[in-house]
Amino acid sequence: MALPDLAKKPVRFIGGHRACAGCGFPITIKIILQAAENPVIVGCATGCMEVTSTIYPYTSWECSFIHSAFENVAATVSGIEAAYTSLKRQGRIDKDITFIAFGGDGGTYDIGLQALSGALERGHKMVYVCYDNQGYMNTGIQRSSATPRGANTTTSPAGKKVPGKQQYPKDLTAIVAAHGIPYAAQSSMSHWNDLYRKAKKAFAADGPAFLNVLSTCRLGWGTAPEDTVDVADGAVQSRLWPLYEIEKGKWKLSLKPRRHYPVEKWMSMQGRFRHLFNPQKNETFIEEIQSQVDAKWEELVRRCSAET
Amino acid sequence: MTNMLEIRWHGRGGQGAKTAALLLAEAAAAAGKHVQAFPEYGPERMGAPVVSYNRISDTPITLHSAVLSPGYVAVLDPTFIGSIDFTAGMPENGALLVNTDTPALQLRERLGLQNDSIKVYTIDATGISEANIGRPIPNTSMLGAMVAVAQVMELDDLLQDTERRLEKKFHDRPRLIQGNLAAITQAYKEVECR
Amino acid sequence: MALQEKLTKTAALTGNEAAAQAMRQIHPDVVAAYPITPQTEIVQLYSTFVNDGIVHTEYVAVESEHSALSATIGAAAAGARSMTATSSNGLAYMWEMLYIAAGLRLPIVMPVVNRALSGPINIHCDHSDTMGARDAGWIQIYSENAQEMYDNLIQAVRIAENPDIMLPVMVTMDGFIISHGMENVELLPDRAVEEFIGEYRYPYALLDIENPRTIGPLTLQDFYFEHKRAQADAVVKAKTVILKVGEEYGQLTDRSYELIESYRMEDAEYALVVLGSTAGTAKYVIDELRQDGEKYGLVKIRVCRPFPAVRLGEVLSRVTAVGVMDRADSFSGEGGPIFAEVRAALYGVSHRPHCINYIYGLGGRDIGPDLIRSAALDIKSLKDGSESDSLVRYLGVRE
Amino acid sequence: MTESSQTKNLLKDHVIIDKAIEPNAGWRDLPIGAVIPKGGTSRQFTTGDWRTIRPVWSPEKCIHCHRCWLYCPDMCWVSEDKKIQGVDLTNCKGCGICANVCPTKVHAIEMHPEDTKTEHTAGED
Repeated sequence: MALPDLAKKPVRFIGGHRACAGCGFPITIKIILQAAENPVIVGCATGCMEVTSTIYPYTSWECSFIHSAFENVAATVSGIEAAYTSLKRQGRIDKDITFIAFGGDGGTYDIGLQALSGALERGHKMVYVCYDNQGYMNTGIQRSSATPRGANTTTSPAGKKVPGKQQYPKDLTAIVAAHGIPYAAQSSMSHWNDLYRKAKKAFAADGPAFLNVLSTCRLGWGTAPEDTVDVADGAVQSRLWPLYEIEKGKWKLSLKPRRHYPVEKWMSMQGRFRHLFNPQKNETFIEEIQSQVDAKWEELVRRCSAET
Repeated sequence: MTNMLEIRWHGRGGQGAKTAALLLAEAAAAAGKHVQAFPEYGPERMGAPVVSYNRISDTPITLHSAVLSPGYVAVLDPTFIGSIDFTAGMPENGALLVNTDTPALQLRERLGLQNDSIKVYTIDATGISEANIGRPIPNTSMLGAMVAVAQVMELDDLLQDTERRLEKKFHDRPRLIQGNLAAITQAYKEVECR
Repeated sequence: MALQEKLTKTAALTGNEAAAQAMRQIHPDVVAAYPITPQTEIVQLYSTFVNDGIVHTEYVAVESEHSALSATIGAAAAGARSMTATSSNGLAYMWEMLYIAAGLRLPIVMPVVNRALSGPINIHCDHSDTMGARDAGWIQIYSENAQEMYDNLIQAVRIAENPDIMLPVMVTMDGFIISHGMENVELLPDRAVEEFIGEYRYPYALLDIENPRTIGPLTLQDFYFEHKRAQADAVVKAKTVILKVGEEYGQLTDRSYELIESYRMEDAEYALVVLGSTAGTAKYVIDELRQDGEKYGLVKIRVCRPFPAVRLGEVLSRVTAVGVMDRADSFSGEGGPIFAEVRAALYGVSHRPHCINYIYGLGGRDIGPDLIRSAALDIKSLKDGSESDSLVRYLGVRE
Repeated sequence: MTESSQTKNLLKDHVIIDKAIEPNAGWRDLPIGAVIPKGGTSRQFTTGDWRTIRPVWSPEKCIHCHRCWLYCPDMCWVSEDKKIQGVDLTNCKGCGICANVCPTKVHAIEMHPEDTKTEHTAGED
């Protein structure tokens, strides 16, 4: 699919929403919705996406949309899918409809993990999209279990003793894949082709599918609005956010960055890591992060090559 | 409300005290009575002593409190003798029905009942069950005996209702149904009083 | 027990079986539920109906009560008649979603089996679970026995889905006492229930994809208040609708229902105000007292939300003293929740009776005729005395 | 339960309370449950006034790769028949992503301060 062709399809998420200038998630939504062939019903967890796109009486959604709470989008969409299954079985509806659940990393990695796990285990035919911006951005940039080590957030502040968040992020994509669902993938809004292709696969999956999509939060990451796509790309190039997919249990790497792109370079683009560079560079800390990224990458590559 | 029967069933978890109360209530309801059946719930599991209750009346029952002074008490397990005071709360002229092969008079002596007005009934429900059903499950036999003791309903009504009920559950096992009906009949007729 | 045999017109059923039978006849498109003692039997029976192909319901065996109500909300908003059921801590775990179901105006009907809230943990009956949820925006109907549980659930569908109301309804029964107690229950034919409740109507069904809607948006200072005002209006209108549905149900069954039930109140000098299964036991006590020549009556609150304040005022203004029985403490230091509301209802009446509170039966503590009689006789002593001594009395607790 | 033919189109039969939502509407005049009964109403809400810099597009340089269209978070770039027609500034917040993702060699979009007059923006004829 070439981009000009993609633009021929009507977009089901429109402007007039009140996300920050240069926000990443509307781009994520656009790419995913353009990949859907059927009519879609969208459920959304509480978060930036929901709050900025549905300020009453204005909605940016051209498709059916529901939000009910923060931690339960997987359960809410389970109910919609169950309603669909029931009415279809009764012959009261005949259309094919695609169900999408959107949640941020807060609503997916953390508070919504139980509902997500339940929905995956039950096997509802829905595509769950985590737009991962690595923190609770809606409430003013608090750390989540997706926040990278070293990041300065309002609940993992860069203090005099502790330089930001101490923990490495949870490997949610692997946790989701462990449910044995037909399709799970990690992608980034910076790589539209990858994301578009994975969204297509997710929609076609025979059962629940999951997309973990890196979506820049320029406010929380401390980047210039115009750099939204570049900084997400940096996460991919540095191998901190590898692109891969798990199809029917088979792990497959989607992209192998050619040149060495140090994590340091990606971190230095963002205000949330400034304390690791100023007033002096925290070499050991950054090196340790690099070696963890390398180790995780190698583990992933092993896992993917073992599968092929 | 004076015609209201109150029954307490003693058994062990898994033994059918709860089921006996439910079966009696269902049969009595089918015979046009107003009924209640409720177990006393605790965290007990299989084997622990459990208690369940019936109220049976010709008029609607509004009471939703515990049965404190049952006119009738049934004991499903003879091994309870000596360990539990079955007669607790029983009023004058109450009736105690025990599943045992001990003759009623002997049982009365063993229990050392203080209250002479309490009637003691015995039935070898386990033996009757084994003979008729081939398994030592005493609850249908006890049901037959209790219907006789408390004069809840006619034997024929009980048999009809039980047959209908068992047919739904064991439609592929007619011998089991006939065995249960025979056990009920035998227990109804043989229950012994002293 | 085989299920088919329970389909006769009258049957001996436990409260849970009666609730499950009502649900089977309501025949929701979706049931999403999580088991919790003493509600478990309802979801067990319902999943049996599903797996035996007796109902066309899509059963969602969720991983928690929060998800149970969340999925039910999703399904109801999708355009499917949807139900769930819970109890105690499960209801507490749904808390957030209770408000959301009501605020989104989704006509969900939910049986709740009343059980004490932890801690300490207790599985037996009191009303602390649903009393705490009084302000969640749900209509609340309390059942005295298994028959009422059945009747109330069927009526609840009509009430919830009335276009002027569109609010969720919880129908409660006392845990174990009713849920696990077997009683005579008269069941309607399936067809009669189907006709009585009619078809599900939610005007903004998500599955109506030609008409995209946004449900659950962010509403701010400029609109939220208006949405809540409209919600409050629906609750007020519910009083009329509940009466109308109760009357219509009476034509169908000879059992009509109102907001409250007055028992021997015509010439009563003293009254007890009771909810749930205790009302039945209290009626027995009132009968006994009447036989002794004592002029006692009983008011059973059937509908607690909307609160029937005007009706209570009318009925209770004729008596000298009222004993309000609460099976929950509000821990306000001023008595139980029903006491506070009944007293508030009496503020506007010209003749205000003495009013005293009996908190009883917490954690399933048995409430028998003797205790109720002692409370009844106790309120008689208020006749000439002042209310200065403790208005809140704990009934049946060891000192 | 028998499936009557009327239930077939149940979803179609729904009564749609499709009132327009007026900014000063009283509580009786709003759809229940705060539902927004139509899609895409944010079309009526303008975020263009957030902008301090604006994209200026050079149609003669444009290769119509559509990266601007794709990466604009506010759906401002207008495409017709696979050709970029320009930018609708109604909702443009001036983030500058479009200029940044425009291929370096093409350089068809530049960000200019809001106070300068610019041509070639759709809807400004």
